[in-house]
Amino acid sequence: MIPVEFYLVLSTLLFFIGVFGFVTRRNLVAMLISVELILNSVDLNFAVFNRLLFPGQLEGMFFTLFSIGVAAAETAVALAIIINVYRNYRSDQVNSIENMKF
Amino acid sequence: MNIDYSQFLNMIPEVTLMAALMIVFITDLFTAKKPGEARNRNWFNPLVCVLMLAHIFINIWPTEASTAFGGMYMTNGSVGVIKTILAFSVLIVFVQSREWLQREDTNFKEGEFYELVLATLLGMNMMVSANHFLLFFLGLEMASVPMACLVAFDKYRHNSAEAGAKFILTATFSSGVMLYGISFLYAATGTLYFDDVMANISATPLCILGMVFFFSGLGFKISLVPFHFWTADTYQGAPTTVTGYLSVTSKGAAAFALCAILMKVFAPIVEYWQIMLMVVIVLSITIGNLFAIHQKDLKRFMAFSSISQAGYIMLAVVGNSAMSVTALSYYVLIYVVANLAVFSIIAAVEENNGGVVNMNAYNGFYKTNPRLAFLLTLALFSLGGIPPFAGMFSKFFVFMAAANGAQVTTAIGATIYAVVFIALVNTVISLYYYLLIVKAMFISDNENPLPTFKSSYSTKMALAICTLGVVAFGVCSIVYNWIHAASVM
Amino acid sequence: MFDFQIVTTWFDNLLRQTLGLGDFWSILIECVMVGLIILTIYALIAMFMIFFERKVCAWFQCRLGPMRVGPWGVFQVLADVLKMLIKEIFGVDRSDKFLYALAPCLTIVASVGTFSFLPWNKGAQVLDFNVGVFMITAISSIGVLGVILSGWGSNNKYSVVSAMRGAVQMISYEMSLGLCMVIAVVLCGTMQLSGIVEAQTGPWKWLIIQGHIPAIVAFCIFLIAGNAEANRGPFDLAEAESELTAGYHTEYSGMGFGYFYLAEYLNLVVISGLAAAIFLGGWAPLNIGVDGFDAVMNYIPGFVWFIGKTLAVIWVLMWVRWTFPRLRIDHILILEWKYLMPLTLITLVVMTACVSLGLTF
Amino acid sequence: MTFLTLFVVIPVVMLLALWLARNDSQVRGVMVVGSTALLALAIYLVLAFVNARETMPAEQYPFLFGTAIPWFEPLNIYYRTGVDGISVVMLLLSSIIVFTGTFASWQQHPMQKEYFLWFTLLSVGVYGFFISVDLFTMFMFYEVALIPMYLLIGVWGTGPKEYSAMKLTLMLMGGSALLIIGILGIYFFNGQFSGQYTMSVVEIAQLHAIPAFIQKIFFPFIFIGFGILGALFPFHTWSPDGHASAPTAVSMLHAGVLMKLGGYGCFRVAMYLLPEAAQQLSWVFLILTTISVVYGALSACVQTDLKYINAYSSVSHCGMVLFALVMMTQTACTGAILQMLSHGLMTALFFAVIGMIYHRAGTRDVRKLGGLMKVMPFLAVGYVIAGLANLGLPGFSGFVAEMNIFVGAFEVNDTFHRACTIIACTSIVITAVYILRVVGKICYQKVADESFFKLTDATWDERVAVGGLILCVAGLGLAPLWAQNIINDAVAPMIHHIMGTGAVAGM
Amino acid sequence: MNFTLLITVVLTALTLVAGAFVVAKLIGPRSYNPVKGEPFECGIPTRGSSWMPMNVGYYLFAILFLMFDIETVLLYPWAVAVKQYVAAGVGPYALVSIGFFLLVLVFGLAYAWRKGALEWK
Repeated sequence: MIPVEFYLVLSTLLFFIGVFGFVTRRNLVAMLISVELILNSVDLNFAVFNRLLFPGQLEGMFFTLFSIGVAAAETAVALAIIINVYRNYRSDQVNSIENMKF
Repeated sequence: MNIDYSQFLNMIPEVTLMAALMIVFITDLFTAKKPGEARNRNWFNPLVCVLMLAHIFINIWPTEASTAFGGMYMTNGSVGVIKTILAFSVLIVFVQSREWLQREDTNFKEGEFYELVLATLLGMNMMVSANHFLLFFLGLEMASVPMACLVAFDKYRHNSAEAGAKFILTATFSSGVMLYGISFLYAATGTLYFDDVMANISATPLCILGMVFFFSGLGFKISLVPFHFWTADTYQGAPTTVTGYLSVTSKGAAAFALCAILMKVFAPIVEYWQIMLMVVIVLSITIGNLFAIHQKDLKRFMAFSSISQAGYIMLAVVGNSAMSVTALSYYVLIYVVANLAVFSIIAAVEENNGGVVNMNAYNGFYKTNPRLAFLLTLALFSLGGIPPFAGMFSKFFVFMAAANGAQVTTAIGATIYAVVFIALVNTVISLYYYLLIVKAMFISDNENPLPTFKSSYSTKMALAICTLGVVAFGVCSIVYNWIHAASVM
Repeated sequence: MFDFQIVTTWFDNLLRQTLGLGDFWSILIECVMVGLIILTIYALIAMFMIFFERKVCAWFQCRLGPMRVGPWGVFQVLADVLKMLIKEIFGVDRSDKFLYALAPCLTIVASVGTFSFLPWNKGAQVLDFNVGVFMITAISSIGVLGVILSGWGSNNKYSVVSAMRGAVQMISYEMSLGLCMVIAVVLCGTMQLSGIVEAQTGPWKWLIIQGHIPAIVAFCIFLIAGNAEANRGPFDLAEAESELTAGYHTEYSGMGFGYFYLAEYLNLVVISGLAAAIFLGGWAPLNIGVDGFDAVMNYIPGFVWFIGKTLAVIWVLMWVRWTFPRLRIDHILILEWKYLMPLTLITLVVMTACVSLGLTF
Repeated sequence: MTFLTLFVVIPVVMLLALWLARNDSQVRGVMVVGSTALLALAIYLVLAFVNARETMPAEQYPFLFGTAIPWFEPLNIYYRTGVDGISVVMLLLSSIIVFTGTFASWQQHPMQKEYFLWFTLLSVGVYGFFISVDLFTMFMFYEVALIPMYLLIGVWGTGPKEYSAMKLTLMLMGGSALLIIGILGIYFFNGQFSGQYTMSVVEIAQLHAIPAFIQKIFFPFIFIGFGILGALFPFHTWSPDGHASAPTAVSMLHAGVLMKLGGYGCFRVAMYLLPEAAQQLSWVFLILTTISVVYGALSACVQTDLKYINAYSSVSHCGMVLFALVMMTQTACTGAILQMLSHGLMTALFFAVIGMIYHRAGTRDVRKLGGLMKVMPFLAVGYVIAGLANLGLPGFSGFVAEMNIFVGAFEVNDTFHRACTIIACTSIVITAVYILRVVGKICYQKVADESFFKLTDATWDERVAVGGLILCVAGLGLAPLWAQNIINDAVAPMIHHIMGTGAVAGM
Repeated sequence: MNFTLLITVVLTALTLVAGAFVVAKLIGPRSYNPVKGEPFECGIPTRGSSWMPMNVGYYLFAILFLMFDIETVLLYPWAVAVKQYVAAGVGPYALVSIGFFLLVLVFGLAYAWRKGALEWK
């Protein structure tokens, strides 16, 4: 059995890679993918905690399922909007869509 | 199998809302016109408003505290009150949105607007009623995903799509962060029920880390500093009506949910979140105010103003007592009427003058449109906390609620007073920039001010409701007493 | 009924006890064995299918088909394989090299992955997850990636168009495919493929009989959707050689093309096998409740039942392929979204109603 | 609910009537009727109060005509009214100023309707503040009175009006921010230590439960909060700018009534509710007020704008009010209240006359004016009378007040207080200097400009305003005793409360 | 064991690809000219890149699929449980509860249909 710490390290890495990507990438799709990484790390966390720490129940698994579903819905909307941004700006780079500034 | 559909009777607000949503959806589906088709649907907006009104009246007196679905869903008086307040704000938004929805490029998707708004409202209802992190998360997402569609509603205007992209990305990001926090709480306590989490939580690093992540995730939704980056762009780019909706309803629901969770779930580690909350509040109020001063675009301006208002809303929670919930709900209600009044006027001006949202254009506004200018002044005064308008009452009660938590003469009590003081100093700053608009309208000269225009009946009606609220909700103590009575029920 | 597990248990014991190998080595050897078996069967079936299709095609078109190489042309396929192997492999200079190379791998992984799920006999199944049906859907959707990446990676206009078409078609029909499996799961109460087949043993227990009307409808939908999933005519829009040259694999030569070719036929087998396993009882023999008849039927081994049913389904699909003309893209999408999807949903409700009210056999 | 509420109801009715009014004459009609009614009500109140006091001594009934209607009951916020001697004279003063202010702004253009709307809203705040004895309602009415100033100055003012209006509003609102902290502190700590949460001024004073160390924390907040409006030294800078930019009637109302809110609040809330802190911290504020008094007078000397002169004079005189209050003797405090009354009347007179002169001559610069006695004798006489009252000539109200203040101040028997008193006394001389200089320059020298000969004297409405104020100023100066009695009646128990509670005032 | 087998299967597939590819490389001829490296375009030189935006209709269907597929996935756990409902004697409840769910699904489909999202444009 792989100890829980290993999974934690993996999920933490995923999480921070996601955060880093979200902050540094300038491409909308890449940002979306970074966010998905974060969500995946969360899913991993829930599944692992459920399986290794609280094997008698299913709450974490259910949470994972729902979180996957919700993530897909979010992605669908985000993609639709990104396509729209592309149609308006002919670009999907954050830099080029900053019409609005401080 | 323990299945009993009578449990749905405990969630009448959701059921009626769902019914309204379905009626709107089906009606729209079979009467909607395609782009370019000349079909008149004047009756549609009134129908939706009447449905909403019915929904409010059915649920105006909150039901008694009860739970459903094995304790995942929970309702009590204060939850009922905030649901009514949210529904009320949606009603105003609907009334006010009519003028915008009559426009050529939005008219054919009028129905979608109502459906999406109702869907977000349903999500918010679930969110504030949640007693389990899963239901909470689902409600939150249900509130924020359709919201992104609303933000990007004017899809052929560049800023709207851009705002939508920014909103959905930050919303997803924030829910990711929040879920990460929840997963830590799950690891620490082995359950996701609020009550059980509370019973098992303790001041371990894991719990505190989970709380911080959770808090920052929800901080995004309420747009507290330092999680506010999306706010200005989104508010500016979104259609004005949606901005109004976003600024009051979504923020109010999230603030209430955060309040409930902090006070209920994280009660055992109150010292930690109090400090954190206070830092965030001070930052929000101050930074929101300082940035607002320089804005020339009214919607952007209101965005920063709303950031600082978020700080005030959360200030009530610092007190950590029953008074906090009441004060928060009351503040949200007042904020709803005042802010929606402002946005109604901005929207009316925008619609009638080809998209003008610049503050300079408002110079001399009083000379040409005295009534709108006057109402805008009232609303801004209310936002600034000037009596006899309702804003002052709500601010005062929030301060009272905060100071209520500082009764003992300890370091944290002194800190709370210091935070209240900073907030108070900031009301002066906020008054300054609200007065800048008043100045523009009443005092500044303008060669060619905005021409006199006649706003539509729906705008007038929305403004009438809002103004009535701004004037009466404070002075007539019955509103506050109603919220209080329901909250302690 | 013969249980193939006897063989596997014997082999396991052979390694562990007779030869006294440790956990690691025995599992390694078993895995290698499994891999070899899969490779062999995969290759053999592919070759058989190619030959079979040529013959069936010829039969439908009233001609003879390959006759020259070997008796009745049986060695024709071997020659073809050899030809393909010795062809030069070259790509496009300006292609996205990584995606270009990745695409066939994904296609083959999807095809081999789903292939490994087929229940050949009781206990003769490489993969048998408790979420089997679900897993099959998951793995088969990797195939879409193969199609779209090959098209996109080739940097060829025909390929890109074809990839988009293929992708939109495959994902659309995946809906119905998935829902049909849900219908089967409702009736069987398990997602494990072996469990599904097990539920169909006994008199009149084949799903298509047990679930009568909704199951028959679901079976038909499954065949249609599966045909489209496998990108075969009349749904072979992605290849559409008359308009798009060769579709998404235009730019693949030699074995590069060979992989897609292999995968296509194997997908056909997989779809038919699944249809046979899920709806027609898989290796379960035909029982009618009469003891003598049942005993005779049970005497026929499961392999035969399964292969027979699968071949029958394959034959039907080929019949369809060589009979109907190719559809247009909008027709394909309308067929799925406006007809098959609602029909599947209705079927699902009807099936649930039957199950919950006890109206099944 | 007693008739005190009418003080708020009448202006609110006026607001509604104004909102419905269609033209200027209707607006003026509403204002005349309303302000007359208020004046009559105030006079009736004085009479009723004097009558009632005979049967109800102040020691047992500090506030008369009280009501307490639950308002925000869960928070112990009541609508509580009640008057003692101080409030009574302040209400009378307010009514006089509102009445005369109405006539002084008879010709106010443009947007007369809006002008009177804000004007009336301001008076709602003023009246409400003086009749309430609940901390929350006091605070609320206080803020109601502040905000209309912004628009009144910003829209109808002169000179750098936007800047002045913003500065005034923000500084005063800053003061109210300090007040909220103080009010919260008083409410919660009183509740915590006495077990009875209440916002009532009377009850908090009676409970007297807040420990001294907490009082000392919140006292500065409240004293400075109200002190800003009372032109306390480092926080007075809004006052000259605001007054100079404001239109006539607004200056009248502001200097005449609004600044009194500050002094009243300092006495009623800060000192009355936090007596120990008042005693121990009074020396700080004594220094500040002394500076206020002298600095205001000296600044007035070097100004050339009539309004600025008067504004700095107001700083000086209002400083004197606070100065007398922190002396905390009965005579001085009575003097302080009298000074509020007197200053209110004469400053109003001053600003009214200055406004009228400015309206005609088009300038307020001392250097450009002259010989007005020949051109507009009525206004010039008014100006002279106001000036004389201002410098404390016997026979006018200023004398009575200042005499009380300084006599009372000398009663405090230690070097520090004596020194401060002596320094403050010099302001009398300085006041005489700047008043006489200006009066001489603008009234009696030869006419400065040929065009001045064409100017007319006061119209009838202006004569009503100026005449009424002169009458009051003279009346208070000649017969001060009736007012002094009323005031004394209220000051005595309060001073007793403040002084009877602990250590002697001192360093 | 199942997952070990899954990995085996995947490795087998990759081996198949790699093996055949290596064999082909070894025995196949090799030659090169620039025209050979061109993407095929009916015999004329290729103009422009092929990596360009496609008809938005494809994305529309992709997004529709994304949403419906996720909802179908949520059907699986329910489908497994139906028999348990029936065994517990509350079969009709299973029908009602999935009725709600499918209603939403159908509404979504109806919406897309009515709004013309299913038309190929």
